[in-house]
Amino acid sequence: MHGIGVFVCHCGSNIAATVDVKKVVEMAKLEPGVVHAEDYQYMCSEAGQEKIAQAIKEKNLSGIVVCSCSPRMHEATFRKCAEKAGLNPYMVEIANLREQCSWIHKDIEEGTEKAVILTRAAIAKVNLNTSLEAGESGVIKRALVIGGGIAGIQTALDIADAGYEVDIVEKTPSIGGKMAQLDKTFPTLDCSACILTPKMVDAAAHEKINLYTYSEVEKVSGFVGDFTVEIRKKARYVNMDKCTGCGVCMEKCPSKKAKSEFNSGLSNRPAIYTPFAQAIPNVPVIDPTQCIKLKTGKCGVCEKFCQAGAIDYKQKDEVITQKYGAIVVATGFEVIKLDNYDEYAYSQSKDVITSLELERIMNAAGPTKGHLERLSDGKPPKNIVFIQCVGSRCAENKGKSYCSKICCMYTAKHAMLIRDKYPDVNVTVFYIDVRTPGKNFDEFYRRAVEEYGVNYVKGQVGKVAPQADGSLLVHGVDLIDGKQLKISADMVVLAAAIEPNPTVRNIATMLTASIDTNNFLTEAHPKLRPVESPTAGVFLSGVCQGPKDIPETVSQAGAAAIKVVGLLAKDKLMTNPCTAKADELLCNGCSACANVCPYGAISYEDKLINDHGIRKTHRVAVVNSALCQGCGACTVACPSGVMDLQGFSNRQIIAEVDAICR
Amino acid sequence: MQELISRLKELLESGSVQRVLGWKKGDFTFNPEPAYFNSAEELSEFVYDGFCGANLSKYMIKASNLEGVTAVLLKPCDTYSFNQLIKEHRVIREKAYIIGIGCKGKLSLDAIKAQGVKGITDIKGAEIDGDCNELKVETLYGEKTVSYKDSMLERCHVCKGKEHMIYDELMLESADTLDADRFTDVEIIENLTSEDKFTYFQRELSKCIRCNACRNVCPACSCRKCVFDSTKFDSEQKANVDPFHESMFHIIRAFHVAGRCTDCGECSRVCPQGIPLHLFNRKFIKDINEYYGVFQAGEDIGQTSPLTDYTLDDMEAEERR
Amino acid sequence: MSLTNEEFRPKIVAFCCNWCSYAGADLAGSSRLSYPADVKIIRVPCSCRVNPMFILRAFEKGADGVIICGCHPGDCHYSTGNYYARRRMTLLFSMLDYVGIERGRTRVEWVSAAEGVKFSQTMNEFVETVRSLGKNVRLGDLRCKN
Amino acid sequence: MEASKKSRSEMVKEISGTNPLKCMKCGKCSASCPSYEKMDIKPHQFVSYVINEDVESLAKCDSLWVCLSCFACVERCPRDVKPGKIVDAARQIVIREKGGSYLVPDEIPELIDEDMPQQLLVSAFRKFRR
Amino acid sequence: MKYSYYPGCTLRTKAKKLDAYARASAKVLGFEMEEIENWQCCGGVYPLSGDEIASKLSSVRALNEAKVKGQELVTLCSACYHVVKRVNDDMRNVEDIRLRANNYMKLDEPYLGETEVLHFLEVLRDRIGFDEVKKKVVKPLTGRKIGAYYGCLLLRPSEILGFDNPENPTVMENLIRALGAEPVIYPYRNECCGGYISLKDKELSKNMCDTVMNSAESFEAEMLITACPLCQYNLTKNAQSDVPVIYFTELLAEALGVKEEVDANGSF
Repeated sequence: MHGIGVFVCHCGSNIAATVDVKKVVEMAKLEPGVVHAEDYQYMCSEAGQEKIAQAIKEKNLSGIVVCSCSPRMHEATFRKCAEKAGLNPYMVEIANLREQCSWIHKDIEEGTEKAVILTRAAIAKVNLNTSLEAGESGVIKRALVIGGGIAGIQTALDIADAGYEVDIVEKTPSIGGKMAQLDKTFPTLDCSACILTPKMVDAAAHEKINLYTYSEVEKVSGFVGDFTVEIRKKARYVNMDKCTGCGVCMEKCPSKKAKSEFNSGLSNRPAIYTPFAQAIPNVPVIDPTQCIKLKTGKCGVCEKFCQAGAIDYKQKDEVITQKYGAIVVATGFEVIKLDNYDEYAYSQSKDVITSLELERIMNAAGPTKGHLERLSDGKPPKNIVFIQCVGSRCAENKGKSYCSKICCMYTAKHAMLIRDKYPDVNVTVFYIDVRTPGKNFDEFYRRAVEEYGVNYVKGQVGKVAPQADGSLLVHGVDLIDGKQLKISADMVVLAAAIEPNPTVRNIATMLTASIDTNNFLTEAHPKLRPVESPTAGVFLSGVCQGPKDIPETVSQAGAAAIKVVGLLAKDKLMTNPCTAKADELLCNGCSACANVCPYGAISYEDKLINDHGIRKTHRVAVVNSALCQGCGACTVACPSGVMDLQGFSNRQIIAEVDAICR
Repeated sequence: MQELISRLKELLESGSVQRVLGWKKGDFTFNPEPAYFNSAEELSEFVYDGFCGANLSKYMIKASNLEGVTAVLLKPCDTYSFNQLIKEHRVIREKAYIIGIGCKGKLSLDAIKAQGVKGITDIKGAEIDGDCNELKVETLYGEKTVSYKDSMLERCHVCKGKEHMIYDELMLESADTLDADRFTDVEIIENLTSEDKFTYFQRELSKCIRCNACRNVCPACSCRKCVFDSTKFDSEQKANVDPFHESMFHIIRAFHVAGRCTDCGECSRVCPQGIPLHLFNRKFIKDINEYYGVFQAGEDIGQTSPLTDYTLDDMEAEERR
Repeated sequence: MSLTNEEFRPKIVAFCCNWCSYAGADLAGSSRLSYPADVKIIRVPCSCRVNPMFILRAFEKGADGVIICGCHPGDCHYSTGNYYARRRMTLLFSMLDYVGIERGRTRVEWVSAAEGVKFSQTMNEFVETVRSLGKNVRLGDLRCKN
Repeated sequence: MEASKKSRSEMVKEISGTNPLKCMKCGKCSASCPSYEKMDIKPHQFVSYVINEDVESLAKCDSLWVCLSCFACVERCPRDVKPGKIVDAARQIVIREKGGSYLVPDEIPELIDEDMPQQLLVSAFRKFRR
Repeated sequence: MKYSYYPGCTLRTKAKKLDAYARASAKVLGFEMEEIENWQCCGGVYPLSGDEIASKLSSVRALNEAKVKGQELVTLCSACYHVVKRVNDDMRNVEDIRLRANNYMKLDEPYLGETEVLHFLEVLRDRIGFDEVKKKVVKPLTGRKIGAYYGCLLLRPSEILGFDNPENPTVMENLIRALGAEPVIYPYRNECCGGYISLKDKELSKNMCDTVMNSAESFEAEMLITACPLCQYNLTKNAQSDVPVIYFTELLAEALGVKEEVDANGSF
């Protein structure tokens, strides 16, 4: 029995406003194979789905077309609905009447005409649909977290607490990330280290968590439930099992000229170092670009002083291969380079600093031991100017187009802390907008203004001019007063934009996870699936997905963890049945398809084929449907067209083409 | 020539090959045809001269399924096709004993006729042992002499060289025939206006009678079922009035063999309507050479075909000439 | 531009990969960035799924322009699909140029899921180009009419 | 009236080739402008005037004649709005309309001094006159 | 090495020094500046309005002449550099201007922006190299503290001119270093001097010049160099300062040992 049902959704007025849905229904009824057509206010609602289910049962439909929003939105919903009603879920096609019709057209006649054609194409396709059965594949009960900042740590802890093994891969020598560099956190002003280090210790001590610090992901293959990952453990030149973390080596190291990454380059560190005192693991690494022994063969001081005998100059990088069921990206951010903002004299004056640098200056473990000092002459500043939105909210050729989101709040924090500790210091903040949506955020900002007397000026700074006397003349504007301002400051702090860690591009490519034009990882759905990548089995945690502060990062980290746990808790995964399939009766066995398959899913077998009564052995292509991801590259490479893609077959697509061009 | 026949006899009699795949005499001196020779006796019909243009490599697809080894005579250009067929697993190397034979250029009856010769009954001077300078043509209107060179197939003027890409043994001398650039004609068309290009191809393709000779002879068109005979695209050959396949047939065919076509020229040789079909294939070859680096199908079995390969910085479609 | 061109509504088939360009089209929609209704999108898993047969078929059936949209090179959901598509389409379109099909009727554009604006702009431009070329008569029949 | 008002602001956009809607009202142009004090309509306000289609006021303002075309605002504008170009466009509209010139040749003798480079006069004429 | 040379109006009159010292220095440095024939004034300011074509044609003529000779086009005056380079950019990238200019000019072959426009300072930096300049110095200016004044025309808009970092330029400082003197880096070296506004509004221009000169003085500059005749005029005439402002070519000629020779022959 063959009969197609067509269900046209109004989507409230989203579709119905520019598409005459009744007309679409009438026209659909005229199409071959259609035995039922109706419209409804909200097809995705329970009542709408009930209508579909009822029609499937009553009219014994063999396939349905739902004319609604994008299939990326509700295809899964309607497939489930069909399945419940006893129809194979792959006998469902969606005509996208909302995103690709009603929302972009204004004229109702034009919209309706296009809607009819789109519906017709979907009907033509569904006529050729075949029932597909999803296969099954196993799940490896282990997760990988890439990045060991607060996002990665929190995700790993939550997954581990649920009872699954987790590996954290962190490219620097210690976990902790950017949060470890912060002094205080808004809006509560807790000490960042005091709340982060216990979590770092928990992660290190957790029996289910395994840390690969000073390591990088090198290669990823496989698919959801069964990823194979190669991790490069860079040579530390220190034996992790032997090292006791006494720190003598760092003290004795004669090469102390390297810039401390942890202190944002504001202080020096030895060639053998841990990034900071509370580093985890508390095992130093030797920086081969700085170590005299590794560069010249002479020195060996650290080896001499190490009582544990942990120094090993001959250590080599090690590549380990591990299997995972799920991968979480938590690669975080960096502050942008300020090369394009020389009007703020960042490169010309030591007293023009970024907020992250100020963070280190304010920190007791920082380069100035927590004293607020000018880096040029060590004098305490009297007038500090903060400049907001440096490199954020720019035109594309000028900087980052997005709002970095955290700057307004940390600037309020900095201003407040400075005014609290040094009441005689004048603090001026040039702002374009103060953005404080968050619990207790605006109150926090208001306190900076009302209780701490921070001078907020609506306007921007055009130039910072370093003067001969060492002061900085800030040329700004007060848009409210309508005045140009020239403020003599002795320190200027730039709220530089943040950008995704540059390594994320490479990682995204390895994971085949998509990234947007700003290098932020794309979520599977911006509202409904914010912690999942569109690539199955890959999840997002922290700033790699978009700018966010610590509380938001931690919530997202937990959300990513629960998604991972939900995946790892399954014993079997249903695989996408829209895979390639060769017609073995006609396959030439020419190998063109295997050459283009990115998954190695195609192999060849010699098969005895009965071709019109003549039995012959032929070399034919066989697709491993567990490996095939359904891209279709092979289908075009095949010269005779015997390789086809289920769900997107040649005939189905040609039927759509014909329906559109009719 | 006698040497070749002796060698073939020897191979057959010793049992090292089961059969010979070569050419046998036709009704006239100028139309020999491919044939199997199963015994030394049958070799009396064997011929190899300037009219044996047919590329025998495609026959090896069937011969690979026959019992025992087949001795196959391959001219230099035919070996490219044979290699390509090995690469695509269409022939079995071990089932072939390849005698690479020399070539002094292959002749085209059309080219002879084009020199104003009519009513041909016999042609002498095409023997492979001869010097292949002149052809003596007997016609209903008397004997005429034409130059061998002017009577060659187009493909021989742009010969890929007289070196065999694959063989078990070599026999007979070759002579160089290359005297033209193979992309000249393509370039001429490329430089026409869009309108003129269309007019040109419309005129040429309107001669097509869809006899499928080009497809059937093509060594790259070896699919067990051609897309034009298959139901998989709703593209099977329909009534002759349906315009689709005339307009698209040759483009699709050329695309299907792109990166695999060795430019053996058989399609143009066999076209009863004289359509220069090689111009399609050569356009793809020229584009591939220009855009992705020089590639000759069948030269090296290990090389990846340009259409199943890519580089990260390939040019964009919009950047094409 | 002549009056007939103004009135001429071309048939445009757009093949969009599911992961980037189809999502880009969705974004154009949710951002209400309009483009002509002449464009009809066919969803394919990847630009490498687009068989030249589909394109020729579209032209045969009366399409006036065909555009292929996929992820940006390097961003393919399947890692490499668009690289193959890029070669195939370059060669196919070059062949269509060669037989005299106006260049403006075919196009490849990489549109990411974030590029709703680009999707809409691309479609507006493409439709405009095809509209200026007028109806596709050449591929309709290379043989019969003379 | 409405129509002509509109067309003038469209003209400014067209001549300047800028899109005032890109402005986020940060004021960096006004912070950078060396002629700010002399301006009755400030650089950032120029953008709003065009958005509000009030080119009349721009045509009457003094700012047109004190803008130096030094491009500090163009260079530093984070949104690539290029306020300097808008000022220049407004100036163009004024001097193209009869009698709009800010400089007439008769004035020159009393303004000139002997060290003045040609460049000065040429530039001034180009900027202030049609 | 030969370059096409576009002197511009002022270098023929009030700024003859800028020109003469440059030619003499070029000879020492081993390159020649071939003045293009029949050049016309560039207009002094780049016509900002996108719809104007006539005021761009003189630049196009000069550019085309250099193209015909197959030479790069060198300018000395900041304003000429600014105008000619921007017009060239239009000819490269703005279809409408390119079309209309070519329609008007009726050249044998359309001009599409092929010529490379260089400022003399760019020739020193990118073609000769400051290391080479340094080798040719016979009278090193050791011990002198000299500030560079860039003004606006050389640097902005950097997107099109690409001359140097618009907010922290270095080319003249490197030249000063090569000549043996110590560059004085002060923040207002890229701020406007008031330009042509000095004609009608002396006071405004004066304020701006003072800002520049005071800043340079506070950093102990003994002298400023510039590439722009208008800047030279304004800073000398409209600022209350005794610090001399000279053309960079004069300084160059001095260090290369050809200044006296030029002074002797010249009639400035």
